[in-house]
Amino acid sequence: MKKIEAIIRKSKFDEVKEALHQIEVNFFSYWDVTGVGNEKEGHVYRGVSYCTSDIQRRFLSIIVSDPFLDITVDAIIKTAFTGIVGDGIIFVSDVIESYRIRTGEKGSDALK
Amino acid sequence: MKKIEAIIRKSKFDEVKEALHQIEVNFFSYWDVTGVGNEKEGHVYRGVSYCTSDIQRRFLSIIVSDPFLDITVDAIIKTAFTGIVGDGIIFVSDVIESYRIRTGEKGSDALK
Amino acid sequence: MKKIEAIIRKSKFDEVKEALHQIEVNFFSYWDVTGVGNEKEGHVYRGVSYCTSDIQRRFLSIIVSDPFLDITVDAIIKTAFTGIVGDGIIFVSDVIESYRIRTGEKGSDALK
Amino acid sequence: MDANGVLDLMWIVICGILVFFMQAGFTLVETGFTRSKNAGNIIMKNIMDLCIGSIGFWAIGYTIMYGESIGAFIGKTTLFFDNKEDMHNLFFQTVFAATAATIVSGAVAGRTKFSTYIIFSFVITVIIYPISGHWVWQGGGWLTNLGFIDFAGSTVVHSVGGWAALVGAILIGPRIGKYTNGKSNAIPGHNLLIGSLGVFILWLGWFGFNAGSQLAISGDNANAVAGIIITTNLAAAAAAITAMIVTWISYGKPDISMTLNGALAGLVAITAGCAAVSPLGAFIIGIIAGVVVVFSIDFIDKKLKIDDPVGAISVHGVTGALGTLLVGVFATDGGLLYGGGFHQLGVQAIGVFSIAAWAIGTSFIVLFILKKTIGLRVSKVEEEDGLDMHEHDMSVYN
Amino acid sequence: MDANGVLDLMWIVICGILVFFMQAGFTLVETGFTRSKNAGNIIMKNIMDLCIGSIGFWAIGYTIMYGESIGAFIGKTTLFFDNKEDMHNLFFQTVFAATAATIVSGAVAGRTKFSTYIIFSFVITVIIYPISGHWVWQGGGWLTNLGFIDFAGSTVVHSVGGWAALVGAILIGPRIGKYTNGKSNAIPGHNLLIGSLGVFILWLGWFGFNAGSQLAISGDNANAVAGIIITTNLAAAAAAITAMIVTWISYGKPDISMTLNGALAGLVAITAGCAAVSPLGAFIIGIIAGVVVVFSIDFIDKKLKIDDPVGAISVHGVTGALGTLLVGVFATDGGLLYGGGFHQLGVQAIGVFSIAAWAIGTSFIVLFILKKTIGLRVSKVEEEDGLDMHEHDMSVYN
Amino acid sequence: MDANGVLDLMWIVICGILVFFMQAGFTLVETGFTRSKNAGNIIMKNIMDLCIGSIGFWAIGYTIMYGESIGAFIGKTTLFFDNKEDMHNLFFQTVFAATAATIVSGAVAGRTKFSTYIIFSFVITVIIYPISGHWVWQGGGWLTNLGFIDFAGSTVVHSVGGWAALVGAILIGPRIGKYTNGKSNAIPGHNLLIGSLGVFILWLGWFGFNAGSQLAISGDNANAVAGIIITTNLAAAAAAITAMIVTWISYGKPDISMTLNGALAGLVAITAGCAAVSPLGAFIIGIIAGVVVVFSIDFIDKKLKIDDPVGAISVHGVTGALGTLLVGVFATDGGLLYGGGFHQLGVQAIGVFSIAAWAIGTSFIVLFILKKTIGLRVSKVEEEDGLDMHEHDMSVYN
Ligand SMILES: Nc1ncnc2c1ncn2[C@@H]1O[C@H](COP(=O)(O)OP(=O)(O)O)[C@@H](O)[C@H]1O
Ligand SMILES: Nc1ncnc2c1ncn2[C@@H]1O[C@H](COP(=O)(O)OP(=O)(O)O)[C@@H](O)[C@H]1O
Ligand SMILES: Nc1ncnc2c1ncn2[C@@H]1O[C@H](COP(=O)(O)OP(=O)(O)O)[C@@H](O)[C@H]1O
Repeated sequence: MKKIEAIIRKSKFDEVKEALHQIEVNFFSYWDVTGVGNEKEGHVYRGVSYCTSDIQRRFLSIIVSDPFLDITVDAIIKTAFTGIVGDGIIFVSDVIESYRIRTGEKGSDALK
Repeated sequence: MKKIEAIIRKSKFDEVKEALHQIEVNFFSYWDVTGVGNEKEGHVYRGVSYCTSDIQRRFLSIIVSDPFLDITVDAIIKTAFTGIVGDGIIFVSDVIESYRIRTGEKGSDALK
Repeated sequence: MKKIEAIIRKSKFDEVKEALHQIEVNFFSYWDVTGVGNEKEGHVYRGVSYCTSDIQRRFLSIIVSDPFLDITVDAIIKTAFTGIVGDGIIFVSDVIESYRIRTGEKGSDALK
Repeated sequence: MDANGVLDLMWIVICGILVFFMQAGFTLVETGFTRSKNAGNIIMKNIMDLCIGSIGFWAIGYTIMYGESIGAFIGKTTLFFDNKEDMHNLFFQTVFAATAATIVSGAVAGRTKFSTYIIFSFVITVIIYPISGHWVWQGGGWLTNLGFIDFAGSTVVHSVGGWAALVGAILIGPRIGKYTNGKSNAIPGHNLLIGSLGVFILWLGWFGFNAGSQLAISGDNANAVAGIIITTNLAAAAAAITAMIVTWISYGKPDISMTLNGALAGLVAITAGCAAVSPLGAFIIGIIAGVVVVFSIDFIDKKLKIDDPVGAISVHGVTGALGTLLVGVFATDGGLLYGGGFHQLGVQAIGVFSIAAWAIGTSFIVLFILKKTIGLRVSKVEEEDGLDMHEHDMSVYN
Repeated sequence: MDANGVLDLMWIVICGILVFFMQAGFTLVETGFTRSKNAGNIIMKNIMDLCIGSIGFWAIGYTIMYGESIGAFIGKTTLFFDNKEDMHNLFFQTVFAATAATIVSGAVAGRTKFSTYIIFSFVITVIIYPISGHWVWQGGGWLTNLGFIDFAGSTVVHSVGGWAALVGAILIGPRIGKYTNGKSNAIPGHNLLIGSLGVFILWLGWFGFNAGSQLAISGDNANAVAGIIITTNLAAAAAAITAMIVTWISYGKPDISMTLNGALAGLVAITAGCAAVSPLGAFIIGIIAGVVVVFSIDFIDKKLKIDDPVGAISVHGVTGALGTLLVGVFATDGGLLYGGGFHQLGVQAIGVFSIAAWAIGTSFIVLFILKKTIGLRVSKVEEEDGLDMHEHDMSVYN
Repeated sequence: MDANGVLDLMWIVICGILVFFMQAGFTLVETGFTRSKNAGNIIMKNIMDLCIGSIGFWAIGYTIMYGESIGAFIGKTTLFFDNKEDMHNLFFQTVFAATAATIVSGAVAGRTKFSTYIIFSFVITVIIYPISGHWVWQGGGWLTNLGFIDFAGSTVVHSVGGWAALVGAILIGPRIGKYTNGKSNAIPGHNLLIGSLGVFILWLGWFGFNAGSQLAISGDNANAVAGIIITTNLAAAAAAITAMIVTWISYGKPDISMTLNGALAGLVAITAGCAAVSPLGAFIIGIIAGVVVVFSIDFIDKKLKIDDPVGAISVHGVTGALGTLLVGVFATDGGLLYGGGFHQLGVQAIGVFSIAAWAIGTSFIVLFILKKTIGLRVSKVEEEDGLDMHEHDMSVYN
């Protein structure tokens, strides 16, 4: 099992979500984070104009069984892409065990 | 050391927290996420009634030393359970190192 | 590649961020979480005074290539430190793969 | 109509509009001081209080209250009030009636069935409140005949609401998690800024509430109105400061939620006597109310273990009764301190207790019947998930 | 000035101040019912409506509307109105004018270019609205001559705004993601508590809107004013309850956003007839409005697939027209149900349709030109990221 | 009292109620424009300003200001004002006094000790403000004798508050992180929607502030009152639009926070001359205020490096002084542009500067003493964690 963490533009979220459903990745969690990176955003506040690299992003955490890894990453890369600085990043790490609380299922079974 | 990530119903949080304290798991962090899964929630907004699988959940992140892993997972599974779709899921992964900032302790010592 | 997760005082965030920039760690994401730990905070609400260990903290998630691991952890430990209970904790874990969505770069290249 | 008549009518209309706005204040206070998962339910309850009150008081309540007296107990009722000369009074009394029901809403927040609440809101607005109101304000009610003074309704409006809230909070029981292992837990409100805006709006509306109850402004009424504005404002200010100081001493920090409640307590307490006491009297009444409300909230919460999320029982019930009694002490004409002896105080006590008995008794009967029939309380799951999700299929914040 | 004159002037000023406050209500309703990423843009649009209206109506709009009639169609214009005896009327009419523009703001929220909006706001405030207003309210307009009744502006203000909103919403098109695969998706507002505070403020302001339109309070006007307050309040209450019941039946749950819209619909519907119908008539008009608004919102959204984030077209346009027509049915003097036959109803229909044609026609021309020149809509990226970030370089919540 | 007397009293009471509501507006503006971690502290400061002002002005402040003049400098004081004929004036002046203190609150937000603030609020409300107020408004003050015009208090109320805010902001120093490496950093407010509701409420209250300062409405006062409403509204609208345009040009985007500040600046600027200038004059004063406030905020922030989180010094101090001076230019009777020469302008300058000197001097003394005794500022940790957590043991949002 792998954990895929994707940090994407908030405005791209609906498309990514749709794409995940297309490939039958129907389980994930997400929340909003602030990202620091290459992108800069100009702001004005009460006469002070400033540039910040602290930008609102959406963080997706998706645990998939190994066979799903590549197509999931691909789907995200494709739909979250705009080509402009700030598209975000995807990280993959290992998951040792999963439990579905309702059924008590373990391992890959818990991900279905 | 292991990282336990549990995604549970918000309404079950108090019970889970209590259960963790019972087994002396006194350190963890949590935040609210939106979860996508089997559960569906009906909503009405201004004449449009719709069903969404984007449901508010609470995300717990608990780092424990290896001997604590099983009892912690057990405690969560027991208290977060209702048997109705939407109970949530638990993931376990490896942690290489921990540091307690205040004391500079490392490894399992940092978790006490 | 390693993932560094740091849970620090909100009031220390600006200093930590500055320190990360100093050592050229210019990519990370953060969000606010509630932490449960040793620290207690007194509150009064409508005649009920109570003590809670649920305290607002900031969660930083930083993926770095291996050579950056130690200096990053060091930088955080140094700047987030006050010596008073509640300074927080740092966890390190493994990351298998990274992808920069905009460029399609993989691995350590995605982190530059 | 001559200019004086127009002035009086206009004053009543303007004050009625201010009192109307108090509904917004109640909504904000009640939502701000409770959790976000029930905010939508509270909004609905407050809007429905207003709507039910508006229709119910026009349809029947107004004449129950102000109709020709039957045995000094109840007014002779006519349906669908339509006296073109009296529309301003209907309006002013309508917005008063809506207030009484709204008080209950806060005390039973977070666990009450919406349909049950709607029924109870109707009963209190068009039956319970107008009958006891008749006793005091119709001119021929039995408490009026005794000489009972409740100028703008510390007892008639606020205590009635407060005692009904008490009965409701007891019968419905505390929110899940409020009392565990015999200990009272704090369940902090989700947005005190909104709550404090609510308090400002209530304070604003209270000028209409009290000064409008003069029901005229022409001639000598003018200075009386201005005096009421001052006593009202002084009592609120004194109570807020006092509550702040009391908490500062008790807990080591000036507590915001209690200070806000203090201001409201001062307003409730001065409502009965705003036209009868001097500025100094109002100031002292405010101080007393500020002390009492803090200890009352504490006592009801920690000793009686009655869960009243916004403190409505203390703020409206207890300080309402207190303020009414204090008229017997501070009334410049007939008060204990002004050489009037104990007579007025005794009359005040009769009024306070008989109306309390009425409000508690009728509320109990109605709520008890509702409990045995459709039920008062939502299920455990509904409560834990929040009323918004289950009672209204929505969430306030998205 | 004698006391009666002062009373009238004072009443107009006070009502004007109440109507002024409606701008805050509109701002809160429109921001609360839409997403947070556009909140700042809506704030700006509403403030600018008020500012542009204030300056534009003084500079030119007021005399277009109330200047000596040229052919019963338009007023003779003088620039920078400066008649010291008439400042209260200028103020009252200014705040009315600002309302009409603001209605459009909600319907086109979340996708409209700010600069374009500013221009359109100016045109509707100082040209479109005052001209049709002239027809009805100047005293010598052609609709006045026909006997058309629109006491406080169901049609003159609200429908004009509503129809302009319709044209705007169609020409600008729906928000991204609102209709996918031929299905209407809900885009819930980000803060319904703020939205409901907005509704309370609007309801409050409406007392000034309707009762102020009597333009006097002295003498016999006094009882008329009080009557208007009652009809206004009853219609709103009835409509809110009705909308709640309709949704309760249709969706199984009492829907908050629709209940709030119901209250507004009742207020809009009674605006035309508030002085002409009885309390009972107002009650029934409210019920009708409460039913109609629910189905209208549904119909416009799901059948016509016009994206109107806050329901402005239904609330202001449809129920505004409806309320104006219902005057022909419920007017105690000349209404269909009161033996007046179909004459008044016919006149009302002429007024409703001619003003609708005017508003739709002129709005279309202006918006069409704007579309072809500077454009109506922001780019896809700007819309997805939110107007606040791109149009104003800021975010409302930090 | 005859009808005219009643009209005047009623007007003052109504306007006083509107001014009262400005406290809510200040609370919302100040919390909305600052960070959430200090919101509770700001709520408390504003409520306490109101409470302290209410009690302090009744207890002593009112007679310091309006008591029989001692040497044209200060009023003869009597304690606990209790003149039954004058309660409306006490009320109106009380709510004015509370305003002056509240202005300071915003400028020192986020770092000031609560106990210190309470003491300073008391001193400014019952000593600093009423004394300089006496000079201008008591009728026998030395500035009145000179012919100084400050109709509703651009200088007497707003500049006094603004200059005290200046002294406070300097002595207390900037918030941590506001200036780093000689650069000014933006610290965006946490909720601009709440902030803009605050601005709407202030604008609303300002009608009471300015038009109530006529202190009468009967007879010829009526048209004067209506004129004041118009000048007030025009100046605000003009200033808001101007500020928007200036920021649009300077930063490429129309800035919301500055537009809101612009509206307030226009209101402050017209306060002195609202009864003395024509609508056109008000319009131009608004434009000037709109330009000046943007550059003033910029200058104070970036050049002087004085940290004023809500812009109170510029909005109240600078534009207050500016507006007072401009009376000498635009007064239709005696203004420079109306052939009155430089006399009035000179008198205005004397008034502006002497009151500025008074406010700055006394504030400095008081704050300096407080600094050396109990201290002005919370500790670094308290500031970083937020005042709510340490000063009040709570958080506003849960
Ligand atoms: N090494 C990292 N660790 C954690 N988050 C990262 C990392 N690199 C990028 N991110 C996240 O991705 C977001 C987008 O990255 P950014 O550098 O702005 O754009 P791009 O990837 O197109 O160059 C950042 O705002 C941040 O949230
Ligand atoms: N593979 C996954 N990755 C991330 N989060 C998941 C995953 N599976 C489930 N979740 C989280 O668990 C929540 C509950 O799952 P759901 O399928 O609704 O209920 P149940 O587990 O009872 O079938 C989801 O809303 C989501 O937040
Ligand atoms: N094992 C853990 N798992 C997850 N979060 C933890 C863990 N230990 C500590 N934390 C986080 O670190 C925060 C600070 O820890 P705390 O015990 O209060 O202070 P200190 O580390 O100084 O003793 C906690 O509030 C919590 O958010």
